[in-house]
Amino acid sequence: MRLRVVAAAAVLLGACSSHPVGPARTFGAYEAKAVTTAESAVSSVETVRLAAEGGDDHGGFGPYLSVLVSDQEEALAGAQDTFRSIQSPNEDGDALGAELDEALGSALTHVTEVRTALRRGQLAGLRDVASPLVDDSAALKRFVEDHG
Amino acid sequence: MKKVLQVTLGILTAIGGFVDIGDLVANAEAGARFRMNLAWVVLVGVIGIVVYAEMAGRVAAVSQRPVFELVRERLGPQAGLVNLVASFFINFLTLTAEIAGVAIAISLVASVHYGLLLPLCGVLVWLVIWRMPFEWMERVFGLAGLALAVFVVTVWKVGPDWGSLFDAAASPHVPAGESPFSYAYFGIALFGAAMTPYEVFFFSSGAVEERWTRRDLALNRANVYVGFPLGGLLSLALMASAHLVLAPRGVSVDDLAQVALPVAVVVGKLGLAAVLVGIFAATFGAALETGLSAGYSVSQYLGWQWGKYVRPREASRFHLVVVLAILGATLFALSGVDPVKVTEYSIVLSAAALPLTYFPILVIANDPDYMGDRTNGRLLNAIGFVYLVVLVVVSAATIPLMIITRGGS
Amino acid sequence: MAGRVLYAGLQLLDRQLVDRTGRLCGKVDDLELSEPGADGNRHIAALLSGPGALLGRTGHRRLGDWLRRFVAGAFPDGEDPVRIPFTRVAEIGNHVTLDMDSEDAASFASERWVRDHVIGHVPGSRVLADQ
Amino acid sequence: MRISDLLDRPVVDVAGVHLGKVHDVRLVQDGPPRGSALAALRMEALVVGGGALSVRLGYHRHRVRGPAPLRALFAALERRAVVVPWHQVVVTDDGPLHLRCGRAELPGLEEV
Repeated sequence: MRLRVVAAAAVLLGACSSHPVGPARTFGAYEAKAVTTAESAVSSVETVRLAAEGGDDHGGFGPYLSVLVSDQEEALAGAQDTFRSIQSPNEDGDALGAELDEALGSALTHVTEVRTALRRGQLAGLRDVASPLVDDSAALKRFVEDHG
Repeated sequence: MKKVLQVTLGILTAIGGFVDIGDLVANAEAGARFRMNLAWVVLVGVIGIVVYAEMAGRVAAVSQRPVFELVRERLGPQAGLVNLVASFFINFLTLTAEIAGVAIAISLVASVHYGLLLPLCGVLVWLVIWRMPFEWMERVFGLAGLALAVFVVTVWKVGPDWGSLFDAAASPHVPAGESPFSYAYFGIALFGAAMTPYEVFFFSSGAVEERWTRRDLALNRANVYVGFPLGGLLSLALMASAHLVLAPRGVSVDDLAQVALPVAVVVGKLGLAAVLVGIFAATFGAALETGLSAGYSVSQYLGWQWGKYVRPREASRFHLVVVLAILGATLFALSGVDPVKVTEYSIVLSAAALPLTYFPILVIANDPDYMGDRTNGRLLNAIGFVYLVVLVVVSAATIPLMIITRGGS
Repeated sequence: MAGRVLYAGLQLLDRQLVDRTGRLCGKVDDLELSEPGADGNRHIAALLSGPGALLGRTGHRRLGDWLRRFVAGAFPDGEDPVRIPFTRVAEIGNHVTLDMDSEDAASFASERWVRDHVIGHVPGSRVLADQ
Repeated sequence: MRISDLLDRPVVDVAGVHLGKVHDVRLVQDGPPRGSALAALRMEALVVGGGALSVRLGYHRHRVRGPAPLRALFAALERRAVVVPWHQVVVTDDGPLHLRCGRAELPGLEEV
């Protein structure tokens, strides 16, 4: 039992520290990491879209939406940085990386626009501000399907 | 109204156990990732905690002996100490996460970074433990936590096809794209969350704090049968709302703000206000529960005077443990750990320690030397025994699964 | 002469001590036996309570004895483990009731110390939360 | 001498047979009554063998009612313990406790 507690503590400490990012040795591994990144980006983009729809439909609760959207903006930027820090194994990987990076960059730009609008208190019309995210989301989902 | 107020101990215990920060996120994430395929685990957990909390409450009412005293009496000083160390560690992690959860809940309204609010939240939790009467603690945070019922409203407003929702929950399977290990890991997290040991520490100590006696056994049952199913219902509603609103859009939940999103989108402003109040009350309630449990478990193992039913100076070692636990947890939260991760690990780890707490309860609830003629009936024993076996299996499987799935990711 | 049978491990050790005012004041951590009498019988001379005695139970006798001496030195009125003469035991049930005030028990030394040096200084420590 | 000096000590009977460890001590309250205080508790016997956990749980002696599978297991284990009258024990400071009698002469546990 004591051993178990110690083991658990070790696992816990390991897990609470930041996620390690290793270099990808093969194209397959690189592709898998790209897909995971794209999936989490879809989650962020769709969260922001839902937030925009909610804000536009119901008005109010600006502070909450601000926190929600800026958290997702951070998550998205973090995902992009992490992915950039992974070395591509070959030329196919380079192309794949560039494709994903572009999609992430576009999504990030549009999420930032939503966050800015929220900070200015522009809740009405938020749906329009968020509308480019539809294409970003579709692109990321396509990426997941093509490479998943 | 008076009757309603008497079941607040059960409600607060359940709210703090079922929809505290870890469960808010775990349930929403489970709904978003596994749809309703883990709903059965919540149901299994509710039955388990109802059975064992009723025993713990009955033992406390009949013999005035709270759970951690039983742990030491039946496991002995050595195994009792192992359980104390494990429970205290889990409790501490949970307390850390809850204090952070309170801060995050406030930050969603105040637009201040939650890190700045942590010291304030730590002080608030301590102040309430120091000054607020036990019954008022139950009423304020237990009843305010019921604002989370807005998740039920959300599900109802989405107007799902109830038949298919029920079918989905009744015929669980591992969804495509998920490994059986992750499924099992999440299942254990939800089960561990439903049966976290601090619930019985708090509930049984609360029964002694409120001076329950043999005459209050009906009250004990009412608290258990109302509180825990209510907590279970809220966590199912949370899961369903994520399943209905977030999953179709490909959203996976990893922070507290996202948990409230289905309500914000479906119900609107008032709903969001309710959910934020609910999250605040539930995390605050859980912080009280775990902060007090830290003091309860240590004091009851060592035989110190404990409790809010005496003046603080008469239970000074107990209050010192509580203060140090809150202080340590606040500092740990300030160090920048991800509160959601901390709490997810703490509920999974608590699954590993469960049998050491529930086994002594089951034995004492059958011991006429403590219970007189109020020992368990046959049916209760049958269910209690089956759960004990499940607890042992779950406990053995927990750590390997944690390693295989790298924490469910 | 037949008397009540009591199993030390099952019914006495690790049980809660309660003083005559109802205050909780330690556990039965160990039992001290008297020297054999003329008939060769030994009796329970005292209950031992406190971390020093507890460590003896968990197989850390040396550490426990050190802790005892440390506590006895550190607190002016400390003596650990506290020896509660069996004559002060009033009742043995699911807890053990003592015919004494916990203020007079040395296992209370650390409680007194924490009270007088820490908790007692915090505003509100003398007030029951219900008032 | 403390009771913890006896607990967990191995016990060997007069023929050198190992009987297990001391898991409990039986006391009898038959000392002279002393006013309002409790009559003294006399060391009467050691409970030897039967498994540490099962003797600690007391399924047999306390007639713990259930659950049936646990009762069956732990009560059976506990009943394997033998009761060694105190006057049969040669008290030493260390090592195993030696008995003056053989195993066959020792009774089992009774319900309380």
